[in-house]
Amino acid sequence: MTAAGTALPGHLHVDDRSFVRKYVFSTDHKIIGIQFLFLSLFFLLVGGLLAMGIRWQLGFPGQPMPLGGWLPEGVAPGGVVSPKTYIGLVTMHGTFMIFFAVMPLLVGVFANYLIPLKIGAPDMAFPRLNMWSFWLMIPSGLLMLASLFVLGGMSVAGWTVYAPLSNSPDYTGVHLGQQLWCLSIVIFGASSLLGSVNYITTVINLRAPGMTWFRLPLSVWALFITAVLAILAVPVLAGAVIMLFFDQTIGTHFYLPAGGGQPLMWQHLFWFFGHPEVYILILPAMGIASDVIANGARKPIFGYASMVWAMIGIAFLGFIVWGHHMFQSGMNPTLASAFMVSTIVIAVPSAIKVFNWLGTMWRGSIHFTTPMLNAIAFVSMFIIGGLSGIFMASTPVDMYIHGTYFIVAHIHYVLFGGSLFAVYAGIYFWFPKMFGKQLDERLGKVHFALTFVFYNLTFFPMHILGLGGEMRRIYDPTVYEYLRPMQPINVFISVSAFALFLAQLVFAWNIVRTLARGKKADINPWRDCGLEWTVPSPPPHGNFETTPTVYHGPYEFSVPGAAQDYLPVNQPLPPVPEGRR
Amino acid sequence: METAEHKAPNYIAVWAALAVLTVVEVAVVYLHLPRRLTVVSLVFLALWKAMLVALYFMHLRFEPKRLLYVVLAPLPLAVILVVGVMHGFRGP
Amino acid sequence: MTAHAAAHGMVGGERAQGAVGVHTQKLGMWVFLVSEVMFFTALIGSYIILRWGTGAEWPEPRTVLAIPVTAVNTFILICSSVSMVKAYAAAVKDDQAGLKRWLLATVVGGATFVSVQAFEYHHLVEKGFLPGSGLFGATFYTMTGFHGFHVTCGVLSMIWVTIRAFRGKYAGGKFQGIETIGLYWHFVDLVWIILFTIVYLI
Amino acid sequence: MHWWFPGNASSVGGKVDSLFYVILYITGAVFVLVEATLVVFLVRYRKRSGRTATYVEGSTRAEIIWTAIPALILVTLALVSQPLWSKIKDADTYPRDAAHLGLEAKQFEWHVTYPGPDGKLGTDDDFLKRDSIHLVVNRDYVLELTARDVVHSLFIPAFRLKQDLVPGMTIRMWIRPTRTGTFEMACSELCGLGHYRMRGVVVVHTPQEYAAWLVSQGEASAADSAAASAATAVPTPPPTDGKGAQ
Ligand code: HEA
Ligand code: HEA
Ligand code: CUA
Ligand SMILES: [Cu+2]
Repeated sequence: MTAAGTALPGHLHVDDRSFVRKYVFSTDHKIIGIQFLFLSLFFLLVGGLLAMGIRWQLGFPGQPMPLGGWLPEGVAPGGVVSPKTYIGLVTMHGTFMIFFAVMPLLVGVFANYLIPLKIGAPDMAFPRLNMWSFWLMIPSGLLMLASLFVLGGMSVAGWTVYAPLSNSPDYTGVHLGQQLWCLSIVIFGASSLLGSVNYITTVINLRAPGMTWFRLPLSVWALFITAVLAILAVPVLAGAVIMLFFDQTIGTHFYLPAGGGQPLMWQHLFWFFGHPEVYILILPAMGIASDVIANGARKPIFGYASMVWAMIGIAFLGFIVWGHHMFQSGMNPTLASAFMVSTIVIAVPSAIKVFNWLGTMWRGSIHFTTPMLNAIAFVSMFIIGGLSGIFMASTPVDMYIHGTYFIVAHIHYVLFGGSLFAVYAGIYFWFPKMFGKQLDERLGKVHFALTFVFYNLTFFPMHILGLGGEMRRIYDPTVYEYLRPMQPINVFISVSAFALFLAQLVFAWNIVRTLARGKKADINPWRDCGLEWTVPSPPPHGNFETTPTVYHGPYEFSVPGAAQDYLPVNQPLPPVPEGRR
Repeated sequence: METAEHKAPNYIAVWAALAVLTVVEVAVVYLHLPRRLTVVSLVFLALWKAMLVALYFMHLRFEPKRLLYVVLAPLPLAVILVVGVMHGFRGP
Repeated sequence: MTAHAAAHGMVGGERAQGAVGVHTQKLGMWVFLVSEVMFFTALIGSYIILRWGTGAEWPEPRTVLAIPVTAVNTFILICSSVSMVKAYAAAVKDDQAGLKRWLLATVVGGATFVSVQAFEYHHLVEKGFLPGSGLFGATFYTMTGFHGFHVTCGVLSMIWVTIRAFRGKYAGGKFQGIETIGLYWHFVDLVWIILFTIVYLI
Repeated sequence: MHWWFPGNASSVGGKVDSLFYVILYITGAVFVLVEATLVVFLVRYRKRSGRTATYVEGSTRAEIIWTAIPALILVTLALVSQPLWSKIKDADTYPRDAAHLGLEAKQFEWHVTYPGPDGKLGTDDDFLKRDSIHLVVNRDYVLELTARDVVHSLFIPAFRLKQDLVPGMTIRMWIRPTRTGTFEMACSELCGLGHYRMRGVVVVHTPQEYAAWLVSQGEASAADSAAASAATAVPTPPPTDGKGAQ
């Protein structure tokens, strides 16, 4: 093989790496991305199973769970979920889904796999750090899994582990579980930092000739901005969690009023991280959706520049809205009003993005491929989740719906309807590149249809529950008279949730089957313009034979006067026909 | 390597400055000036020292402006966080 | 700008090699330092919030901590920063002897700082000043502890760099590594300058 | 059977509800418009033989329009929300003549302190009730909220009121019941394993009923408050569900 352009560090060589170097402790961004894929799908499964436990208890309070008999008496006496176990399930469900499933799925998988390929780099700027960022996820994940089984039980303070509840075993009887939670999160932080430093440096310095900032695919822009959010927000979480850990172990009083500490300080620090975090969970989804929608509509993305600025706007505003999680926390009400304004303003850039996606489909020629279907679902569901956010942004209304299932509905509309649908879109879209095998389109559509239907049946009724006044994180709603009439809704939700889970198995089966004996994928199955589609599937170690040169933006579909309806970015544009621009 | 091109600043001078400023700081503490004055001058001195280190030892003075922006990015956030939280505590 | 406008703009990518025009390794370190700033913001910020944002009464640091000792220690750390930058200057001039000498000085400086801090801790603990003793104890040990941890990591990597220097790994203009580790080292020094002021003096 | 807001029973509830409906109509309209457009596009511009996509890169005019309009709507939304908010939560705006009650939350109980005959808190004729707040209809009250152990949150659905109780803070919240009856109150901040059963009731009386109730409290409450103040002595909460559940 020839050496890559001198412009870029590292060069192709005959791939003589040992098996371990190649597939286990690999420094190849593609392998690392795939490692992240399987790891986070596993955690998605874990989070899903925990959710099933939650739904069983809420739908059929106090009745023995199927297979519940297998659980140890301490966890589920006679197969019935105990109050402690219930809150544990909720806490761990949230934790696994946010930190170990969706964040690695979006960032770990797609940032690692796509960035170098899409910007024409042979690998990340710091491949070894990149390897570490994956291998730190293993101890982190193991610690979190272990915390499910330790003496005293798992953390029961919610994924937001509010102090002082999380500070001391006096309140819940949990000690080790909560401490492991803290350690795991700190290691997780280190991992995502290493990753983010890599992504930022790579995008800034390793772009191929001609790949100017405003020719970057929106997915790369999104992942870049996300990485910036991560290096600014995650360290704050790490610091806060370390202080919490000290409160638990070496007797400090950061959050304990007993020693002059401030419970509210935890909430502030957590949400200063927490809100940027939720945008960390949506921006890459937006990027992926943009790529897929432009491809599916066979049209350039509508308003590329404003799409970019909108994301930058979201990222910036994301740091000054954290207080909207604390409206009812006893925070200074005047400050709350300020946070209300900033929160409401953040809807504007999101609006811009939504309308630009619509604009992209307008007068397009929409191919309903599985990725496209999921991307469309992303847009329509994100709208619902976003709009429900507006209710909470209004402080007086939030006073009623805060801490109710209305919030839970919002969470899942943005995180499942938003992030996860985009993840599915991304997986269906880039799977052929990753493995050289094409996922079965029919199974894919079945998976999509079932997921879309049961997803809405599961989560939409939660809005009603919330407006009826049902609190989150309660073990048994039927304790309250005014909630009993709504119990049928809970049953309905639970049944749909089980169906939703089963629907996901179709996806799992599709992946497993395709890997075993799927049909070979050619280089560019979706007829896309991106650089990653100009190299073999899967791409060789080092990605590009020679450093590619980029001639135009990433969305040149249906260019007038071009031979086919897409123009790879490494091919010059045709002469501009008379009369146009 | 652009940092190599500019001729190295006089590091010993910077070092002397830092040493002197440190002495001044300690002196300020033992002078028993009015509290507010002490605090203000100490913060000022500390920032001065920090700037010397950043500008000369870390060569920020000789780097492209863009890098400077990258580096300064987190500072406003830090301020927002601290100020925001402090205001938050005056409950209703 | 639209994709097409871009297409008619410059192609061939002068900008491709870094919008910031900084060596990748150095840029990476800077980005990492940015995240470090946010980490210390969490710790130092909490200190500021707890001390001045709430009514909590606070002991005069002077009454608990030995300022003269720490002042000297601060000075030592500053010196190690100077020796570091001297080492870099030597590396740039490809003066290997100087590089080794100054690196050794830096390692010694850093190590001394850490040991003095350990001694200080020991002393304070004997006096019964613990992380458990009020918010001051908590914040003091958390902030200085994590700073000390950073210095320790610095010293270790500095030893590694020194060994490499003795192996002549930085000869002939290959001194980027020195500058990168130097950035980290100066940052740690910078953080200490802040800490010394707001924890010991104010 | 209700699958919607519980009937309102407080002075602010009505305003909260109407604000909710305003937002519901706005977002509802937006929702219908946007999703309908989406569906129309999906149908009209689906792939068909002979039709190709038209090459459009964007339109500054469109961008301006769909930035300005939402911005306008949203800012107005903030403007209408703000006054109501400070009316509810800004302690400086509370009615001067309001009666003060103490409400302390602990795992997993509500301790309500009544000023007693002299109408002042902190005097020794105060008496204490567990898990039930007794109020007189159409009278202003300011609850002085404290928490003994962890963060709790007072939630009275029928009043549309919610406020966290934070250990180490005293938070004042204004209520004015407008309807007699018995309403459930709940804790809506995860506070431990008994969080789900930290239930209480708010009983809104006519003045006459209230007077009668007060008398009936006389001796009964003495025992009650004695017991509770005993509980107060315990520094950390009795680990009912805490250690128990292991
Ligand atoms: C991917 C994650 C994600 C995203 C993108 C968002 C987006 C938003 N969120 Fe959400 N949020 C969460 C995840 C997310 N959230 C989570 C996990 C929680 C709960 C945490 C916990 O307590 O456990 C939460 C909680 C939460 C709260 C706290 C509720 C409470 O606890 O009381 C609030 C309050 O303001 C809020 C608001 C918003 C707003 C205004 C947006 C906006 O960004 C939405 C903007 C988008 C739109 C508005 C739709 C598209 C726009 C148009 C179609 C244009 C036209 C619209 C108008 C004119 C109105 N969110
Ligand atoms: C991305 C985040 C995410 C996702 C996807 C989900 C998914 C689900 N959540 Fe989640 N949920 C949260 C984030 C998420 N949740 C958060 C943050 C909270 C708040 C926690 C707290 O209050 O502290 C919460 C709380 C929460 C509650 C409230 C509990 C309470 O307050 O008492 C409920 C109740 O019904 C619930 C239910 C569900 C259900 C039924 C699903 C279903 O969608 C699950 C469906 C199953 C799957 C999606 C997994 C199947 C996947 C596979 C089979 C993978 C394939 C495997 C291979 C290919 C190997 N969730
Ligand atoms: Cu008290 Cu929940
Ligand atoms: Cu938020």
